[in-house]
Order: sequence, then structure tokens, then C-alpha cells
Amino acid sequence: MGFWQRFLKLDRRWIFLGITVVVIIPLIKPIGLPIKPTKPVIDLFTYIDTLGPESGAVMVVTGFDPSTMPELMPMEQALLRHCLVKGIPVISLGGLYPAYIGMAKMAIDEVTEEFPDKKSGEDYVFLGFIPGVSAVILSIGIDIATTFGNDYYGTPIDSLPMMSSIMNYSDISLVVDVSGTSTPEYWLMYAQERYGVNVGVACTAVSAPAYYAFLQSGQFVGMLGGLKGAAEYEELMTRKGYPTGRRNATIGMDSQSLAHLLIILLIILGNVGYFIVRRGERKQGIIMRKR
Amino acid sequence: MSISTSIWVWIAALLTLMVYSFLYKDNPFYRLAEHIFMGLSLGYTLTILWYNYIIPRVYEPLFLPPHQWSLIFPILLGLMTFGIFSKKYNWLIKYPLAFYVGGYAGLRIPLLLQSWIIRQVEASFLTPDKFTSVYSSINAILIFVGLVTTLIYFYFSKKREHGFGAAANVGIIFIMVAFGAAFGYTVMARISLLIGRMQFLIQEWLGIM
Amino acid sequence: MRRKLPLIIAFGIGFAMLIQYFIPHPRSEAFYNVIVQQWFIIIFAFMYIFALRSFFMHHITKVKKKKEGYIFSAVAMVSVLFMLLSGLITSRGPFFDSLYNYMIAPLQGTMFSLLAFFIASAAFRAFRARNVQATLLLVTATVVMIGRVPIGDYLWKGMPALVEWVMTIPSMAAMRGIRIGVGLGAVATAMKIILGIERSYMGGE
Amino acid sequence: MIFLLILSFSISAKDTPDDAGGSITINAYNIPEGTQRILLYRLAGGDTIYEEVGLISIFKGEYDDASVVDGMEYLYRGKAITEDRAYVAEIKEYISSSPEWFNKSRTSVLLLLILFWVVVLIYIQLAKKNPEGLFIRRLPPLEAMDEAVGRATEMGKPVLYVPGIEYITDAGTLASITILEMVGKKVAEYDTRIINPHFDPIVMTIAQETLKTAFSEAGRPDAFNKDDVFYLTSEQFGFAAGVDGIMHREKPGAIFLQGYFYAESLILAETGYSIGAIQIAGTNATTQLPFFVAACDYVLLGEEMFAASAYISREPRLLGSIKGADLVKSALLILIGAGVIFGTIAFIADNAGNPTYMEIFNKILEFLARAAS
Repeated sequence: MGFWQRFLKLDRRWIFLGITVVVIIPLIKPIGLPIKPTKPVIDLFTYIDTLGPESGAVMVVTGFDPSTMPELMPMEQALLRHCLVKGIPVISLGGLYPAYIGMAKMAIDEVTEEFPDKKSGEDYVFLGFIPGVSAVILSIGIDIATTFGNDYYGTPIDSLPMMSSIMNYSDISLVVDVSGTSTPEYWLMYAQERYGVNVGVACTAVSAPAYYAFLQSGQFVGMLGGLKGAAEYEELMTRKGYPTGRRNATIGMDSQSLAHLLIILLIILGNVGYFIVRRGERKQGIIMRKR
Repeated sequence: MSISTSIWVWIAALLTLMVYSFLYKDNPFYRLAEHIFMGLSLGYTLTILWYNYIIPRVYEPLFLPPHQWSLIFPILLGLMTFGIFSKKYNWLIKYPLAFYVGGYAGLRIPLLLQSWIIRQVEASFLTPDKFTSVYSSINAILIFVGLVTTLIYFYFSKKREHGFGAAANVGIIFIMVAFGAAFGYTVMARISLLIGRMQFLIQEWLGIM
Repeated sequence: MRRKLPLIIAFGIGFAMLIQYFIPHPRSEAFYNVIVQQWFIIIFAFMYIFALRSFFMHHITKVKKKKEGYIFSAVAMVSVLFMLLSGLITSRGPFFDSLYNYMIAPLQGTMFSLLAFFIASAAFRAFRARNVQATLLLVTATVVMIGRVPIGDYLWKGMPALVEWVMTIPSMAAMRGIRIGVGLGAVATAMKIILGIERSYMGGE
Repeated sequence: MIFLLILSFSISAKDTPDDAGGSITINAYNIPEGTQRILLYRLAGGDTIYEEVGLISIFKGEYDDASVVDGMEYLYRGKAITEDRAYVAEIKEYISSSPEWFNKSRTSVLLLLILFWVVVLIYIQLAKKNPEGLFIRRLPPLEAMDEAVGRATEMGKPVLYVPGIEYITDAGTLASITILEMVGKKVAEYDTRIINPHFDPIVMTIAQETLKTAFSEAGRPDAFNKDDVFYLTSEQFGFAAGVDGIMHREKPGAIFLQGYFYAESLILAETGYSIGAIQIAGTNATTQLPFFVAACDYVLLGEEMFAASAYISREPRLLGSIKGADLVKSALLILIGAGVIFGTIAFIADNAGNPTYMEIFNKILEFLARAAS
């Protein structure tokens, strides 16, 4: 009985040590556990997979900063790779707030390095940040060229060959907001409901529960939730033989699996200890005061 | 094994370790990182305030042609906040506060009604497409029961007796399931933050992988 | 009269911003833009003077009185000026960006990542089957955690589907109920401000 | 002879409803098979040549011409171009655009607003007449406030009050100010110190005034130390780092986490637990409720925060507004319930071949959904 009482009072720093070890080991020596894609991820993947060079552009919107990069950068890069390999014209929007442009640039630079034949202005367009948030979303519905004027590199939009057939939402078959904040709801309110453009979302695991309601009501075409969503997308890309880069999300998943197992183990042991201690106390008539 | 040679990466790595030292116990290294962080972030906020707000919204429209003299009124209202410095006139600050808080209250009411209430109610309507299969019908009914009992749990002005009490007890079950689910669902997000930092330390700083 | 006037202002501007939502006319749009983009922002900017005053007063008194830990207050004040000056002098040039990318961003990311540790210790401590509600919390959290990682699929093929179900049916229904409740409460609070019933934001008297 | 009615390609034009004017909406109907592009031309009143305006989207068959001048009269012509030929359609009468003074698509919001306003006002008047009649269910976190401040005083430790990291415009932050006033009075009575770090300058200024009044109302105006209400920083995790530092150095006996929190909620709550303080949390941030429920001793769930001021002060007008909000909740419940019953009847009738109910039902849904745009 003494062991369990000491276990229940376990100094939380042992737990911190456990979490650190469990996260670091797979990073140094990957284990490679298998991944099973779920419906929201398959829906988004299949929708994009049905598109082609003629079926309207895909707009990928960057909405994350360094703090949510680990979860969302692999998603944005997987989406960009998927569009480039399928030849779908892709517009990368550098975000509705200034803080995101650095991430957008990092995503597009790293991915376009893997596709040397793809040219800016022909296969993809990179739009910089302009202030206005919902005003920007609304004016994209009228005319992209007049809204942005130039792309991120300063070239006028109407001189870009890819943009000749893309004027506004009616020429965009999907907008995917890769966001760690609540901007996907703006895209639903101002883009989908106002102009009827399809919207997909790639978000952090913490915002995913809130978006299930929009997924269930059909407002979102599909959803990537958290690192598992990114790893599932990478898995679907591999199964189709598309290039997947270093598969950062999948490597991260090994650490995730071990960390989750550790926490579950702690919860179970915690409860086992709780019942043993309580039964012991009831025998001796001590009531455990609820602190 | 190529350890980073960039001074910036070293600064970032040291700051990271100083914050993590807090997990062991509060110590001068954490305290240093804490105060650097508070100072830098306040400096950053002020810079953003200056470039994104004061210059484009106050200085330029006022002092550069075409001068927008109507800006004098909001500035006067803003100046009234200085009343707080004097004992006699500290009631002056009530005017800009009333304007700011009252204005936003009015602005938020319709948005709240629309996105937090009407949109949620509209989505709870049981449309026929939800009754396509036995499975979806049971789910539709479960959602309806969950919604109604949760709302009943949050009733303030009715004693929780017999029928009403039973509904509230069902409501708390749905609420606890929702909280447990959200908690479990978020573990992954938090762990991935740590993975990100560990990748920075191991790959960028120490260059192991 | 001095007490009544601010309440009348709150009612006036509050009611105007309320009905503006229903009027698409360009004049109403113009009114909205002027108020939001000028009046609100100018008042907001003025308030930052108080933030600075409180920040520096708080830390200067600590340094002057040599209170315990006054060096750190000095560090905080130097950091503010260092970041602000580097932002203004180089007008947010590369050095300013490096300060953000290599000091603020890592500090932000590391503080955020503390949650990985705290969520584990909170789970260990709080998830004890003391009563029915705590047991529900604990069981659902554990099931969702197992279902979220690939290993969950091994225990039982239907695990991801179960997690989907828990997230999209019971959990979504309760969250929707809570959101409606919070929405109603927030609207009631906003109304009380406009009607002048809620006055504590003006110092309560 | 079966008369094959070939529905010919046609367009219609109307002043874009519910807008600020300056826009005419063109709809294209029976778009011929294999149409690649639909060009739109416009003839301003008095001109003679049609000028090209834009492309009508084939996906939606709609185009908003936002380059028109209010009051001017226009004629439109659409040309659908397929592989081999072009189909032309015109509108006959002149059309002009004008701004509207009321956005009809937002009627449902207006109705709910009026219902809410009327109900709350009625109940406030009723509450003034017989204040005793109004019941409010028990809120354990508020009853624990006394115990928490008392315990902190026993141990000679200060009380820490964190008002969340949102601006004063957020309903949770406003509710937090009213709770701060109550805690301030308790702290003044028990003659304990209250530490109140801030994220936003406006909330800080208000908190200083609120606590000053609370202390003077509790009869101890001199005990209030203005320096204990101070500004930390306006960055989420910088603020969390600062508050964690205060927790470890000041070792408060009771911690209040009341307001709108983001991800840093658990950083504060877990550090608060580690120093052994009683923690009373409350937030309208639905995503953070699970973490407070797990880590804190007492939690005000969502709208329970808004009931706090009415619960403690028992002021008739506040009780009345709570009762009013409850009544609107019942109205919504009845609306949803009626929607379910009517929906099922319409569904059964529809299957039995009588679609009228289903049309009405869809109209109601559409009426509600339109408000969102």
C-alpha cells in the first residue's frame, strides 16, 4: 500500500522527464508506425485529386505563425505538392495578417525547390499580404488582379499567364485555409456563403473540435486536424505515388504515439492507485478529504 | 554532427533552455528569460502600434495633405483619458471608456446573435437528409437531446426538480463527454509543439539529425 | 449630470453601431468605417500610454527601492527600449526581424510547448474516477487519446470511427449548447452596457 | 408530334438586393451545353455601343456588375460561346441600381434582437416590482470565493486575480471586472493583499478604478495599493511567463482566473496548482473549459460568469436580465423543438407525395441561413 500512496503523490517532474525522453528518442531514431487515413482527410484529398489543370485554381491560404508551425507547415507543403504534381494552378495567399508571410514564403520556397520545372506565374502564384482581413476575402470575389495588383515578387498579376483565366472565386474550385486561428470561419462567412466557393480547412488539433460542426453541416469540403491529419495526408500522397518530401508529419507521429501511450498509462496507473488507496483507507475508516 | 555556428541560433537555443529550466524549479535563468520576453514583446507591440496604427491612421491623415481635420474629435476624446492623472478630473476618462465599450457592445450584438445563436440553431434543425439511415437518425436524435439538455443545464432561474433536474443531469453527461473529448483531442497539438522545439534543438542547434 | 452623460454616450454610440448592421446604405458603411478605423483605434492608442506608464513605474520603483529581483526589472525595461528603438531606427529592418525570429518566436514557441508537460501532469492528477462526472471526463479523454494515434487502430479497427463519432455527435451537441448559452449571455451583457445597467466598467460608482 | 420546347439561353438583371448600391446582379439561365465562356455586355442609357463588362461564371450562372452608377439606366446582353456557335440573350427593360436602407436578409437577426430586447426589459421591470420572486440556482464557484480568500488570509498569503487576455470589448472580460469588484470587497474585509497583473491597458485602468471603489465601499480606502494593479505585456505567452513568475515568487494562497483565455490557460492553472493555491476559474472561451475543469478547484462554465454579478448583488435589474436570457433560451428550445416536429411531419408528408410542408420548411431554413451572408 505504501507504494501506491507514494505513486499518487508522484513528483510531476518525473512526468516531465518521461515526456521529454519519449519525444526525443523517435526524433533521433524514427520507428515508422503505420498510419490509417480518416474520412475528413480523405474527403479533402479526393476532392483535390479529382481536380486538374483545367478545373479552376486551388487557393492555399497561410494562417499560422512560428508557434503553430510544427502542426501546420507539413500540411501546407503537402497541399502545395499535391497541386503542383497534379498540375492544378495553385495560388498561395501569404495570409490575412502580416505575421504569416514569413511562413508562406518558407512553405512555397521549400516545395518549389522539389519541382524545378514549375514556374512562378505559370504553375503557381504567390500573393503577398494586404491589410483588410474580411475586406480582402470579399474583394477576391470581385477581382483578384485589382485586389492585389502585384504578386509577392512585385510582378503585375495581369501579366501572369496563369492568372489570365482566373479572375475571382468563380474560377477557383477550392480555398484551403491553413490556419491556427479562427480565420476559417471568415472564409466560410465571406467567401463560401457570399460567393459559393468550396472551402477546406487545415487546422491545429485544438481548433478541429470546433470545426466538426461546419464539417457535419457540409460547409467544409474536408479537414486536416493536427499533426495526425498532416501525417494521414502524407500517407495518402505516398499511396498515390506522389512526392512527399521528408514526411516531417510522419516522423512526428512516432513521438506522438509514444507520448500518448505514456499519458494513458499514467491515467490508468493513477486510477488503479486511487482505488487501492481508497479501499485501504475505507478499511481503516479514514475519509480522503477532497482538496 | 554540425553544431550551429550562427549566433542567432545559439541565442534562440539558450532562451529555449532557460524557459525549460522553469520545469525543474523557478530560477534566475527562467526569470531572466521571462523579463527579456516581456520587454521584447512590449517593444514589438509598440512598434506594430506605431507603424500599423498611429502613422497610417493618425499622423498621416492629419498632418499630410489632404488634412483630415475631423480627426481632431477622436483625438480630443482620446486626450480626455489624461484626466486620470489628476484627482479632480479623473471622471473625464469615463467619456472615452463609455464611447469605446458602448460602441463595441452595439457592434458585437448582431454578430453574436448571428454566428453564436442563429447559425447554431439553424444547424440544429433536423433536415430530412439527416434521416437517410437508421444510424444517422439515431445520431440526429442524440444531437438534439444533447443540445436541449445542455441548454437546460445552463438554466439559472428554475429550480432543478423532477423532470427539469433529470434533464440537467443528462446535460452534464453530454458536457463532460464534450470536455473529455476536447481534452483528449488537444493532447496531440500540445505534444507537437514540444516536438517542434525539440527538432529545433536537435537539428538546427546541435545538428544531430 | 456628470454621471448621466457617459451613459448617454454609451447608449448613443452603442445603438448607432447596432442598427448600422442592418443598413447596407453607403452612408452607414462610411459611418462604420470612420468609427472603427479612426475613433476606436485612436482611443486604443491613447490607452497604451497608460500601459507604458504602469510598466515603467512598476519596474522603476522596484529598481529604485532595490527590491528583490530589481536587476530583472532593469532587464525588462532595457528590452522594451532595445526592441522599440531597433524597430523605429531600422524601420523594421532585418535586425528587427532577427530579434523577432530568434528571440520572441523561440520564447513564444517554448512557453507554448510547456503545455505538452502540463497537459500530461494535469491528466495524471485530475483524471481520477472520484464521481460519475469525473469518470466520464476520464473515459472519454482516454478513448479519444487512444483513437488519435495510429496505435489505436491496432487495438480495434473501429477506433478512429469511434473518435469521429464522439467528436461529431455528443461532443458537438454539447459544445453547440454551450456556445448558444455563451452567445446569449454575451448579448445580454452587451445590452446591459448600452442600457446603462452594467456600469462597473466605468469604475463602478 | 411532341413539341420539344427548347428552353433558350436567357439572362435577367436586378438591382443587387441588400447592398450599398452601385451593383446589378445578372443571372444566366439554360446555359447551352459545352459553353466555354459567357461574355457580358452593358449599354448605358443614352449610349449606342455595348461595352464588355466581364465573364458570367459558368459554375454559378451569376455575375455582380459592381461598376455601375446608382440611378443610371442600363441594358445588358449576354453571349454564351460554345465550340461552334454563340448564343445571345438580352434584357428588354432598363435597369438601375440603388442602395437599400434595410438589409432584408438579416431580418431573422432583427427578430431575435427585438425578442431579446423586449423580454429582458419586461423582466427588469417585473424584477423591480417583486425582487424576492426571482430564483437563481446555486453557483458553487461563487460560494467558494469566501472560503478561498479566507484561506489565503489564514496563511498570510496574497490573492492573485488574472483577468484573461482579451480586450474590454469581450463579454468575459467585462464579467471578470464585475467579479473583480466582488473579490476586491472580500479582500478588503479580510485585509489581505490582491495582486492583479494585466494584458490590456484599458482593462488595467478600469480594474484600478473598480478596486479603488470596492475598497472604499468596504470601508478601507487606504488599504488599496495601486501598484498591485499593473501592466505586464500584451503578448499571450509573455504574459503567461510573467504570471507564472509572480505565482512562484508571491506564492498566492488563492488564484482567480476569470475572463477570456487562450491556450495559456493550462500554463497558468498547472503552475497555480503546483504552488498549492485554491483556484477559482471562469471563462467564456469554450475551448479552454476542459483544461480549467481538469486543473482548477472550481470553474464558472461559460455563461455562468455572466450570472455572477446578479448572483452576488441580487440587484433586481441584473436578476431580471438573467431571467430574460433564460426565457429567450426557452424560446429557442421551442423553436428547435417545433422545427424538429414540423420537419418530421414535412418529411413524412413529402414521402407520401405532398411536398407543400417540405417547401415551407425549406423556406424557414433558408430564411435563417440567409442572415449569415
